[in-house]
Amino acid sequence: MAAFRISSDPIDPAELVRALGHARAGACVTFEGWVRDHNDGRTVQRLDYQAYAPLAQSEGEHIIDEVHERFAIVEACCVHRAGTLAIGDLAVWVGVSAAHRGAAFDACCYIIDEVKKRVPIWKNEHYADSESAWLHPDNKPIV
Amino acid sequence: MAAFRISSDPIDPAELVRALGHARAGACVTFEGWVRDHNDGRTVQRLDYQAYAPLAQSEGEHIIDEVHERFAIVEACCVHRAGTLAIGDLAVWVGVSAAHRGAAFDACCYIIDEVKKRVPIWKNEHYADSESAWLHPDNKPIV
Amino acid sequence: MKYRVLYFASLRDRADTDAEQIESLATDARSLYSELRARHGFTMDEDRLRVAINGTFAQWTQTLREGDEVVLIPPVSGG
Amino acid sequence: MKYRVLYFASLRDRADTDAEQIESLATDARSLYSELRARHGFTMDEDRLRVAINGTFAQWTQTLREGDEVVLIPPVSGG
Repeated sequence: MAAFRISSDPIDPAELVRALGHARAGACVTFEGWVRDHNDGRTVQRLDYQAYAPLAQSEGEHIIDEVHERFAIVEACCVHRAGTLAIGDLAVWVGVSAAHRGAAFDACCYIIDEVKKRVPIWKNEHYADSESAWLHPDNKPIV
Repeated sequence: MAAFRISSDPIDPAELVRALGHARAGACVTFEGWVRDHNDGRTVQRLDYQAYAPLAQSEGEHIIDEVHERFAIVEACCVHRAGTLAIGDLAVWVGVSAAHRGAAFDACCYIIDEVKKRVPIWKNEHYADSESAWLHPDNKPIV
Repeated sequence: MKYRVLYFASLRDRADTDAEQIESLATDARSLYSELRARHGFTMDEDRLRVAINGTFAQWTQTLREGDEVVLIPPVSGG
Repeated sequence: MKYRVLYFASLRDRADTDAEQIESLATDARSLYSELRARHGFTMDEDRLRVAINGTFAQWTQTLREGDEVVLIPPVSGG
């Protein structure tokens, strides 16, 4: 199973954490991105994620390769949802196991930072007033 | 349910994460401490945790209170195992939800750092040569 | 020359299509984007976009070849 | 005076008990620990330990009262 993937189906964190397990791993840090009910002062009702799948896949895999080079970790994985999500849904999951917790925290943080910066996935927020807006990385709608 | 607790039973992360959920939370960071098969160059076979329960409880609750004061978070929780654990077992779980991921990472890191520094719990490592040793915070055995 | 162009997010909404075949005299990505701006009324400047050619991030100055797939990448917002 | 003393981790192993009643002339935690070192052969200096009195972290200089529960806290190693 690829260490980075885009998924149309709900993410199962328990299964993903199991895949990070290793007898020499003493620490596991995970990040979950959940769909919030508000952004930039507006009430959000649901999200759509659109992805340019082939490039998202290869860029995501680059990021996973980078953390293995930069940090003393054991395993790393990231799964990002595509499609329509409701408030509270799990949109992105990152997990890193390592012998020690410092590297696991650093690598987990690095992955989500870079995914948000570099991986071609876009969020369309649907608001209470039935408008919607595509967001860019500083979370301001693009008009 | 207290936001800090010592548990004699296995920890269920899925249930704990659900309790952190909130419509205004967009980020959840968790830390899992697993029993490693080695420490300080020796092969570890299992661990025992001993806790001074009343003070561990109150000191753990202080730490949770501190993260609510210091970081813009929604929920925080920490559960630490007591008793005998095998390699790969989940020894300590920390989870923090927040509107934004920076606070969730910082608070999660703070909790595990402080728990390891301040909460009266002790780890007894059992080695392959059938010796055992109580550890102190720099992970060197106390003779 | 003929190119295949893919659109995402706000560019897809503005172009009202996810992909199209373009017959163009443009020989690099930059001049192709200028044409597409005029054609679809895109408002984003080129320096806010990235471009991918045949599935890989590329420079705006990269020379295009017949049949290339050109993808305009607006600022991403995953996570 | 009579105190109840609790031991954990390596101190428990050395004392070979988790708790005991102590009849002592010591009136603060520091002097009580000196007595207990002599009694059980504890090797850890006082500055490596913390002390809790009646369930709360305390100063070594805290005056003890009849019946106090005194807990010697070696360096912790949870997590």
